[in-house]
Formats: sequence, C-alpha cells, structure tokens
Amino acid sequence: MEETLLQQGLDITLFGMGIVFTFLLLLVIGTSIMSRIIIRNFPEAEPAAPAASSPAADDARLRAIIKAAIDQHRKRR
Amino acid sequence: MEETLLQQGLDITLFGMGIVFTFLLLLVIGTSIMSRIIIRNFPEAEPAAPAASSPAADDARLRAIIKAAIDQHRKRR
Amino acid sequence: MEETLLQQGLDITLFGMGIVFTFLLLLVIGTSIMSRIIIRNFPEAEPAAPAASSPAADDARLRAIIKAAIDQHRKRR
Amino acid sequence: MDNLLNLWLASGAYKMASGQFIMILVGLGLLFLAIRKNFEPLLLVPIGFGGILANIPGANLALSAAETALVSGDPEILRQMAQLLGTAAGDSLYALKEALGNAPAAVQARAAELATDAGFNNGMLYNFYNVAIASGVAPLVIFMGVGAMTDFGPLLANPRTLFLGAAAQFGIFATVLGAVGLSAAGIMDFSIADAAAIGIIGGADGPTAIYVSSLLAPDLLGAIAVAAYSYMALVPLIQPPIMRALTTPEERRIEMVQLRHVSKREKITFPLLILILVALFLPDAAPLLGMFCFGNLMRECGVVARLSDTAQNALINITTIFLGLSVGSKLAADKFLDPKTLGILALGIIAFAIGTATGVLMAKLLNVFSSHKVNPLIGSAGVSAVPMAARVSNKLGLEANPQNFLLMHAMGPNVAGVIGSAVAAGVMITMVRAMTG
Amino acid sequence: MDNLLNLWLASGAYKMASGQFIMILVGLGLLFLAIRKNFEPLLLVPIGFGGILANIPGANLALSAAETALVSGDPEILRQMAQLLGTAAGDSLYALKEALGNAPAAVQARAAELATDAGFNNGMLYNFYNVAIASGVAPLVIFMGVGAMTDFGPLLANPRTLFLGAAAQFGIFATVLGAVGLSAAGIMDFSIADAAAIGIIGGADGPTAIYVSSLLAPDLLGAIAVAAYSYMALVPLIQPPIMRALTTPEERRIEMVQLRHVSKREKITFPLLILILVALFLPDAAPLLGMFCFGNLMRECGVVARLSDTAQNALINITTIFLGLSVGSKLAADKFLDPKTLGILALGIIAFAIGTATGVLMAKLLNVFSSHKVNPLIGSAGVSAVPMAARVSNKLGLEANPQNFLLMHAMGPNVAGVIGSAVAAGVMITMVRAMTG
Amino acid sequence: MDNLLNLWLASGAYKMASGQFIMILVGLGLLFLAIRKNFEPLLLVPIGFGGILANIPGANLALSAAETALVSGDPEILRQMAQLLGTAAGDSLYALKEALGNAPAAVQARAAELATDAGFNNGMLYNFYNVAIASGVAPLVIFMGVGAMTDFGPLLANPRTLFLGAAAQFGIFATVLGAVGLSAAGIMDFSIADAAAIGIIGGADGPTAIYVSSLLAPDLLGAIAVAAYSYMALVPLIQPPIMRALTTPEERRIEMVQLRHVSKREKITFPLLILILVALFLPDAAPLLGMFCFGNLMRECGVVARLSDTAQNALINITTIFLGLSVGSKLAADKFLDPKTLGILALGIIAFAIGTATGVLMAKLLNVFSSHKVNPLIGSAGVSAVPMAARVSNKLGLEANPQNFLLMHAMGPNVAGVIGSAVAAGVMITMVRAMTG
Ligand code: NA
Ligand code: NA
Ligand code: NA
Repeated sequence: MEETLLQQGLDITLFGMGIVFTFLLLLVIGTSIMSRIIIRNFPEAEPAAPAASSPAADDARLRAIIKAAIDQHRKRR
Repeated sequence: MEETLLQQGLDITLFGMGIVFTFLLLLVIGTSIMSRIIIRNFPEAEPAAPAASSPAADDARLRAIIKAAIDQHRKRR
Repeated sequence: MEETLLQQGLDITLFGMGIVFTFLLLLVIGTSIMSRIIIRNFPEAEPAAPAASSPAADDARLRAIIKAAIDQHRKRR
Repeated sequence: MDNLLNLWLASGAYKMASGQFIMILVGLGLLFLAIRKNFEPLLLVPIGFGGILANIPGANLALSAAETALVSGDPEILRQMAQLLGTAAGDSLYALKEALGNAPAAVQARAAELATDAGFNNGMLYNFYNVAIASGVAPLVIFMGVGAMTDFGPLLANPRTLFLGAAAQFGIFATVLGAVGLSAAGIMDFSIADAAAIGIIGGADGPTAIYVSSLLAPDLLGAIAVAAYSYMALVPLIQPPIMRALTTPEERRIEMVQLRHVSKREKITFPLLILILVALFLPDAAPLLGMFCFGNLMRECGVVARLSDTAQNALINITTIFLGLSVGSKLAADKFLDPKTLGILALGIIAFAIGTATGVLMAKLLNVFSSHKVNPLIGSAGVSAVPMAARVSNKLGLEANPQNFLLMHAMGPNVAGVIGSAVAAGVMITMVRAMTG
Repeated sequence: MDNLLNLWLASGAYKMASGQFIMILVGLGLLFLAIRKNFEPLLLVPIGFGGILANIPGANLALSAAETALVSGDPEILRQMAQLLGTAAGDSLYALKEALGNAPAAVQARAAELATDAGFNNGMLYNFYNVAIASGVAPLVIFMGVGAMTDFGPLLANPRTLFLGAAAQFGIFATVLGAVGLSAAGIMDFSIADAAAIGIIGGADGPTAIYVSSLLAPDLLGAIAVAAYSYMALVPLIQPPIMRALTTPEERRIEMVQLRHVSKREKITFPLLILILVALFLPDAAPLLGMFCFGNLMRECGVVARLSDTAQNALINITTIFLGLSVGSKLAADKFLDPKTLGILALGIIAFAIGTATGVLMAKLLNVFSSHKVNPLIGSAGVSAVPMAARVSNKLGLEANPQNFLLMHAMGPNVAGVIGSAVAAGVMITMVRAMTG
Repeated sequence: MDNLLNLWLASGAYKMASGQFIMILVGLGLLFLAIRKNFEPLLLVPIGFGGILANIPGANLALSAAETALVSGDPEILRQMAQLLGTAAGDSLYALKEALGNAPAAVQARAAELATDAGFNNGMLYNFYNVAIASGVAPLVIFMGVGAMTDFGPLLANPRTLFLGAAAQFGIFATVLGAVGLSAAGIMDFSIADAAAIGIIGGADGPTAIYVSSLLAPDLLGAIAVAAYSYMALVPLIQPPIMRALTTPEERRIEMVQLRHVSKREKITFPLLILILVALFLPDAAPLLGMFCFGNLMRECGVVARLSDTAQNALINITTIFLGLSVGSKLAADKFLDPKTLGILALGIIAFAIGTATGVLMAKLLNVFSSHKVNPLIGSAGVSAVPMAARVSNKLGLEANPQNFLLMHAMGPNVAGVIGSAVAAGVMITMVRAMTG
C-alpha cells in the first residue's frame, strides 16, 4: 500500500508538472501568435494619450471655475 | 392528430388574442377612470417644471466638469 | 391541560426574564471590566481628529473646494 | 370551446372566495399605511404586495406543488394523494391539506414527487418562503446587516442602560402569559409555542419576530410579522401616553451628562464579548446574536469595509425584498382570517405597552440606587423599535425641557433592547422545544 | 503510465465531437455579435460564454450527476441505471438519457443518489440552470428589475397606446399558427407546447420568453432565448422596411400633441390597478405581471428607494449573470443542433415582422375612429424590445419630418407591449397545460 | 423546575468541551491576526468568526439535522438511527456519526427525514456550507470576480513570464510528494486525495484551494483554507530570505525594459484563447478557468460594464461573507484538532517555500537562453498570492537598485500563477478521481 501511495504521488507530480508546463507553453505560443496577428492586422491608431479630451474653450472655463473656487476657499479660511 | 394540433393552434390564437385585447381594453378603461378620479380629487399644485431632468442633468454636467478639474489639478502638481 | 399550559407560560416568564436579566447583568459586568482594561492599557492619544491619513484628508479638502465651485456655478445662473 | 370554458374556470373572478377578496383589501391597506403613512415601508411594501399576490384566486402562488395538486381537484390526483396520506377516499380538501401538513417528511417528499409527475409546480411565493424564511437565512442576514448598522458607542459609554433593555422585555413575557391565559379561559386556542411566538412581538424587532415564529408557529407568521412592523410604526402613538403617565414632569426634565468618548478598541471588543458570553451561557441565542455580532464586528474592525458596506446595502436590500414577499405568502386567507389573528393583534399592542412601561419603571428604579440620574424617558427605548423609540424619548424630553437632548442617551437602551429580545428569543425557543419536543 | 492514458482520454481533444466543436463556434459567434456588434451584450455575453462552457467535451458542465454517470460509460453504473430505469441492458446511451429524462420524479431522485454514491456531481451550469431558471426565479427577478426601471408616464398620458401593445402581440399567435402549420405539413415536429414557446419570441421580451419556454419547452430554451435576444438587437434592421411599406409619407409626418403631465398618484396607482385586474381576470399571468408591478410600485411609491435601487442594480445584475450562463447550458450540441433550431430562427423573425406590421396597422385603425391622430410609426413599438423599438419609431419619424419627436410617444406602446406579451404568456401557459395536462 | 434544569443542561458552560474551548481561542486568534496584523482580513474575519460560531457548545450550528439528532442523545432517535444505519445498538456516538457520513445518499436522505420529523433542523453554518461550498458555487463566483479584477496586460506584454507561473507550481507537487512521504513513513495518515488537497495550498490561491479541498478532502478544508490564507499573508516574511539566498546582488539589480502597450483587442481575445485551450486540452480545469476567463472577458469587453462592476463588488462581497462563514464551519473541534492539521500547516509552508524557489530558479534558467534578461526576483511572484508576491518582488528590487521598479513586471508571473494553479487543480482532481473512483 505504501508503495502504491508513493507511486500515486509520483504519478501526480510528474504528469501534473508536465501538464502545467505543456498547457502554459501552449498558452505562450497561442498568446504570441494572437498578439502578432492582432498587432499586424489591427494596428491601434496611437497608444492614445489618455482620451480625456480637453478643448481649449473648455479649459478656459474650467480654469475660471477652479480659480473662483480656490479664491472662495481662501477667503473662507 | 394533425387536425387536432392545428385546431389547438387556432384555439390558442383566437382565445389568446381575445384575452390580450380584452385585458388591455379593461386596462384602458381602468386607467382612464383612475386618472380622472385622481386628477379631479387630487389636483397637483403645479405640473412641476419637468422635475426630473434639470437638476440631475445639471449635476451630471457639473460632476464631469469637476472631474476634469481634478484631473487637471493633479496633473499640474 | 389548562393548568399545564398556564404553568408552562409561567415557567417561560419566570425563567425567561431571569435569563434575560442575568445575561444582560453579565454583559454589564463584562463591558465594565473590558472598558476599564482598555482605557487603562490602551489610552487613546486623543479623541483623534478623524484619523484618516493624508490622501483622504486631501480628498476632503478637494471636495470642499469643489462644493464651493458648484455653489458659485449655481449662483451665477 | 372547451378551452374558453377552461380559461373562464381558471380566471380569478370565478374563484375569488370572499376570504381572498378581504385579504387583497388587507394587502392594499398595508400598502396604504406603508406608502402614505410611512409605516415601516421597507418591510410593509413587500409584505403587503406579497399578501395580495398570495391571495390571487387560482394563481396558487403561496402553495407547494402538492397543495396545488390537491386544490386542482383532479380526481385521479386526489385519489392517489388520499392513498398516500392514508386518509379516507371521500375526505374534504381541508382534511387532505391538514393530513399533508402533518405527514412525516418522507411522505411529504413522495407527495411532492407525485405532484411533480402530474405537472404541478411550487408557487413562486412558496419557493421564496422556503429559501428565505423556512431555512432561517433571511432574518439572520438582516440581523447581520442591522448589526453592521448599529453603533454600540452610546451603550458602551453607559452600560447600565442594558438594564433598561432587559426590563422592557417583560412585555414579551407578559404577552406569553396573556396568550396562555386566553387559552386557559377558553377564549382562544393558543399552544405554548403559539404563545411564545406571539410574545416576541413585544421585542419590537422584526427579524427576531419572524425568526422565532418561523420556528415555533409558522402558520401565525403572517399575523405576527404584520403586528410587529405595524406597532413599531405606531410607537410614536403608543408610547407617549404611557411614558407621561408613569413619570413626573420633574423626572422628564432630568438632564443627563454628556456621554464619554468610546474608543475603537472597545467597539471592536464588545461584539466579541457578547459572542463569548453567548458561547458560555446561551447557545440557543447563537444564530441571532452571532450574526448580529458578526455584522457589528465587520463594521467596527475597520479592515473589511467592503464587506460591511455590502452587508448594509446590497445584501440587506436583496434579503428584505424576498423576506417581505415571503412573509406575504403567509397572509393567505385561510391562515390570516382566523380569530387567532385578532388575538395576536390585541396581545401585540399590549406587549408594546407593557414593555414601554417596564422600561420606564426600571429607569426610575435605577435612579433609586444611583446618584447619576437617568431620565426615565429613555427607559421606553428599551423595547427596541430602533430608532423610532429613541426619537420618541428625545421628543418627550424636549417637550419637558428644551435643553434636554436625550437621543444619544436613548440609543443605549434602544440597542440593548435588540440584544435583550434576541436573548429572550433564544430562551423561549429552547424552553418551548423542551416542552413540546 | 495508465494515468497518462487516463488523462489523455479525459482531455477534450480526444472527445471533441463535431457537434460540440460547431457549438463552440456558435458561442464565439454570439460573443462576436455581442461585443463587436453590440447585440444585447448584457445577455448575449453570458449566454455565448455559457454556451461554450456547456460544450467543452468531457467537462459535462451542463449535465446532472446522473447524466454524467451515464456519459462516463462505467459499465457497472450503466447496468444499475438501466435496471433502475427499466430499460434493456444493452440500450444505447441515447436511450438511457431519454429514459432518465422521462422517468418519474422518484426514479430520478434514485438515479441522482446512485450517481452521487458513485462519486459523480452535478455540473456547474446544471446547478445554475436549476436554481436560476427551472425554479422560475431568475426571469421573475429580472422582470421585477425591469418594472423598477419602467416609467409608465407616457402610457398613462395616452392610454390608447395600450391597443398598439395589444395588436403587436398578434406576432406571437401568428407564429404559433406557423409552427403548428409546419408540424401539420410534416416539415417540423413541434408539439403545441413547443409552438407556444416559439411564438413568445414575438413578444420581443427576453425574460418572458425564457420564463415561458422553461415551463413549456425547456429543451428549446437555448434556441428560443438566442433568437429572442438576437432579433431584439436586429430591430433597427427588421422593422424599418415593414414600417415604410405600410405607411404613407403623410402618415409618417403626423406630429403628435405633447404628452400631458402625469401625477405621482397616477403612477403609484397604475401598477396596483394592473395587479387587481390580474387578480380578477388573469391569475395565470400573476407571477410575471405581479413581479413587474411590484418592481414598478417600488420605483414609484417613493418610500423604498433603497430597495428599488437594489432591484435595478445589484440584484438584476447578479441575476443576469446567472441567467445568461444558465441559458448557455441549453446550448449543448445535442439540444441546439437540431432542425428545430432552424425552424425556431425562421419562425422568430416572422413573429417580429408580423408583430411590427399589426402594431402599425392598429395605429392606422385608431386614426380612423379618432380625431386625435396617432403617428402610425409608433405602432411598431408595441412589440416591446424596450427601448430599441421606440428609438426606431423616433428615427423614422425624424426622417419624414425633422420636427417630429416620437420617442416619448413611442414609449407608451413600448411598455404596453411588455404588458401585452406577459398577458399572452399567461394565457398560453394556461391553455397549453389544459391541452396537455 | 425541570425547565431550569433543561436550560442549564442546554447552556454552553456545561457542555463546553475542552476542544471547543481551544477552537474558540483559535478563532479569536485568527480574528486578532486579521484585524491587528492585517492577515487577509476579508477572508480571515469571516473564517475566524465562523470558527467560533461552529464551536459554541450545544448550538450545533455546523451540524446537519441528522447529526444534531445524534448529538442530542435522545435514546429513541439513537435507536432508530442505529437501525437505519445498520450499526449495533450500543455503538458510540462517534461510530454513529462515522456511519452516517459514510452511508449511501439514500440512507442519508432517510436519516434527514427522520431527524426532521423529530423536530431537528440543520444548523445555520451547515446550510451555508452546503449552499456556498459543497455546491462549488462560492469559490467559482469568487474566481469570476477575481477574473473581473485581473489585468492581463503585463502578462500579454511579456508572455514568457507564464513559465515563471508554471515553475512556481512545483511547490504544489513537492508538497503532494511530502504528504505521501509522511504517510509512507507512517508519521501521518494522508490518503492520495488528502495529499492533493494539501498540495494545492502551494497554489497560494484561496478559492482554488477551497474548491479542490471541497471536492477531494472536505474534512481538511478548514485547516487547508486557514493555512492558505495565513501563508498568503505571510508572503512578505516567507519569500525574501529564499529570494536572497538564490540570487546574486547583480541579478537582483537587473533592470527590465518597459512593457509594451497592449491593445484592447489582445485583452479581449486572451480569456477566449485560454478558454479554447481548456476546451481542447484540459476539460477538468473548465469550471475554475472558465469562470475566471468569464470574469475577465466581462471586464475587458467593455460592453457589460454593469455586470463586471457587480461581479467585482456586490456579488464577490456577498459570496465572500458566506464563503468565510462556511469555511469556519469546518473549524469544528473534532475536525480541526487533529494531528493532520499540524501536518497541513507544516507542509503548507514548505509548499510556499518551494514554489518561491522554483519560480526564482526558472527565471534564472530563462536568462540562460534569452538575451532579454529577466530579473529573477519576479520569479517568486509566480506562486500567485496576488498582489502581495508582486509587491515583495518590487521591494527587493528597489533594495538592490533604487531605480528598479519591478511591480508591473512581477504582475505577469503573478497572474500566470493563478492560471498555473488552476491548471494544477484540474489535473489533480482528474487524476485523484481516476485513482480512487
Ligand atoms: Na427588543
Ligand atoms: Na411584447
Ligand atoms: Na498559484
């Protein structure tokens, strides 16, 4: 019985590590292929500066609001 | 058997559409009576300038502005 | 049977109130001891200006500024 | 054309028994109280709506598959069921339902299989009730959420107020006595389990009442829950006259010293202290007080804020919806329209009144022995009904003395009352089981 | 080395039957439509993913413990199962599964115990399906959430639009006729229950379709749900040609008077009115319409905002995740890859087209009898598909007349269509049960 | 007066066995570690509290109705149970519980019916365990939520780091060997299923550990979960000495090139790629990896933000509460206070140590074959323990070179470790079942 148990443990270890490595190897290969296909066929316009667009007019109004807020904030103290 | 199945389908269609129309007719009648009773007995002070939209919409716009302000504020530091 | 039922009711009442009082008495005693131990061994530095650290405090300041901004924004309309 | 007839036979108007009609009106009444009068709407809206659903004739939403099969009147099914249940072939529907309810679990399982094979399903509300209440989980989860919302600070600052929470539980036990008295006098027919379940109304705590009655008297659960929540909403009407009658204007004017600051450590330790005392002395209160303390520990420990937040919001809301609808399933006409319901409603209000009185009297008693005077108005908060009862104490205090802010002081007995009634619930469950088991 | 063999035998590649391979492609296709084409992604992402999971060879995620035991091929288990099910010893796997599915509930319970004792478990998706759909709870909870998101204001301002919602349900019944016709002609083999479940696709309402098919034709549920959600997403393609064909440019240009203000009281009373009419006349629609009205009452009554909020967010989202995965479990190859699926897909689009047409025609009919003209473009919104169909009406209105904002006007028939198809669902469930019971 | 005696007999103090007393201290210890030392508090607070609840003497919260009936000592029930289970009349309580646990499903169902008829109920924690863990749903739902919180960007930018996640799983299998070695040496008595369940501690992933042990060794679940979460919290103490011992200062100073930008399309496709590989090659990992990928797809696809948000918040929080309490139910004294627990704790830390070492060594091996050097400090992150292990890598990197920011680089092996241990879990479940089934 002991031998069997040990044998079972060894089986699990060998096949287990084998499968883990094989599966992750397949995943490395699959991922590399996938990335290559996507990068080649669907190039992204640009790494896209954080898309929060800020037109100049908005900016001016914003700055006004914030300035007002800060002024008020300072007055209150 | 086919005849029976067809007959069953016809039954479901006739009675089904009948019930749907009857029920929704009752609902039209019920709704009309209900609205009349409520409008007569509980007149609302005022149609309440479309209460939902303006403050909520405003708030949303405000929040957007503020978020932008914060982002900008943080970037500047 | 009636006598039994009444007797059962009385039992529940007497023992019930007894247990409730005993348990809450134990809790009063336990709580007092606990509080005394904690107050003696772990005196709090101070009733502790809301212990939240710097980023949270910053956020609070920011929120105050923004609230002011909103108020002003509303007043302008 | 048979189908048209079938549909007509299936339609509600034909089957609407007067009892169901009355119960639909009761359900609408509960919705009115909840929506217009703000009577504990979080519970009474789902309960009222569930009550209406449970009484839609022919929909059988509150029945099990087996009960639906019986109600269907199919003679073949009735014959098989009668055989399975060992009743006489010609027995009435009522006798069959009774026999099914009292059958051993194995027979009930067979009846369910039989009904399933014949194409019957459990009603929606029946399923909700089984999952939410019969399993005990919904009241316990709500209790956990309540624990996560409870601040024991005022109680810890003044632990003596626990005695007020204890005294107010006398309302529970006086009601038990009242119920057995009515039975002994032959006016009502309450068993000792019924009496205990009714008494718990006096605990003024919804989930505790539902938990106890689901264990001891499920048939009365609908009436007990409705009474408990309604009277909790009526606390501002029920309590003031009693409080005024039992106190002098001088007593009502007593100002209490400001509560000391309670440290985080004390607040974290307190739920664990309760838990340990429960483990040592009161295992039967373990489910209720255990979940309550767990919720409170999540709140106070400061390291599981996201769990505490969910327990106080999404989880308690979801549970409340299904708990309410499930309670509604026990407002089926044949269970609610019973003289017992009148008895429950009458005894329930007595329970609240007595609990209020004993809370106030205990506060006066404490003042006899102590120099730190307690305003007896906070004694009434010991019935629980959080936070309504504490607000009532505060209001009467301000009437007597405009500088007299009792709200925080009353929160102590208020949460003590929650603990007190959970203790009482545990004791009663144990004792009743020992008596009837 | 046996273990390596076992593992290989257990691996998917070996067992991947062509049907499962095709269904995985179908699942990926649904994900593509959901993610890239925005086809009802809230449902089709979970459904598509669940469909892939259900078809992983050897994983048995959509099978019960007993089915898994049969599929395992263990000869001892097969022998015991065959004995239990009373089939011949040498019967095929298919025959055994068939016998298991048709066995009485008691035998199924024995089979489950047998499989459990042999170490087999229910698959994950099988459990999800049982809890979420077989119990009926998930579609009902989603319907409650939809009710809590629905504003009946436009409908109350113009109750006549209920007729448009009624007329559009003809799509449902025409499809029923089509399905029985196909069967009668020997082209397909739909039972009357199948026909009713397929017809409900024309209701253009996902939870209603899932609820009805779970009761009447669970094997077709996968195809029906996929058809219902896909065609709802295709409404902007399906409806416009039909709408243009049935209306003149003058009709499309009709401007409608602005809707009157609807008071809070009317909005609170309306779900109760529906509930009472259901109680009186249509008990079989009680689960669907009851939960829908309950959700709407929570929304409008104003005193249970936290419950309404949870019903519209956490609760409906959680339910959607499990509902979608559960529907996916019915995309198992042996159920989906069936000629019936083609029939369902063909009949489903006919249902949408007919419902659109009858809605538009009813609007034109209303204009014959009334001086307050209705723009017939809002008739098509009566099929439900909230809010897509109303947006289509608005878009075509603007094309014909840039001042013609029909969106709010179309919301009336749009929500009326939800009520209408729930009514139709209730009627069909009752009638089919009476026919087959 | 009998009642007073009953109550005393029912009270905890009388029944408090020393084992339960010790376990309550253990529960308090876990709470201390969670609250004061911040040891994975989201899990250890509910686990610790549940452990205390499970050990309240006389409350029987972790027992089934049938077990409670046995524990009650009622002679009539004991006689009936003994007869049902086929044990000798005079057998000890322990023998009866053993026989009940090993009885076929049909007999267990009869025992449950018998206990129900005698008025016994399932304990609260027993119900929680059955619904949350025995069904498998809670660990899977948490895995879905973790998937929805996981950003595969760093892994996709540098897929080689998957090898680090693979290598670190050797900790799992070394522990399996250690466990069978201890058994072979006669020191412990672990079956091969026990050994596999203990090994998974080395996966450093809570839900995976709970899922595997619920299937392979439910009696050890409490100890395994406690070990897994405790050692995950101890990662900052366990890993650094091993990492320093296996690397030279020069290696620790290696700076890695900045990660490339990963497109949305890659992130959407990646979970589907895993899913397809699972379907093709590893069906037994389908539940765990399927739910994980589903969560991640919901996160990345961008069209079901509300579902993703719920999966990351309300749903995972609710599930965590019940998962934790359920795990606590397996801290009952008779299961936890066993020499096996010591073995589990010892083997668990060895698992972490070996996984750390093999991860680091694999990184050094990669450097032998590649010109793009990898800092071997990120190898240790392959054990999972997200994100603690990645932070440890970063900290040691900064110590060696203040310009060396490894955090994002270490996130690659960190999430790879999650995939790796899910794969290992799937393999072990299949192999153990084949060995024991
Ligand atoms: Na109370
Ligand atoms: Na519809
Ligand atoms: Na791992």
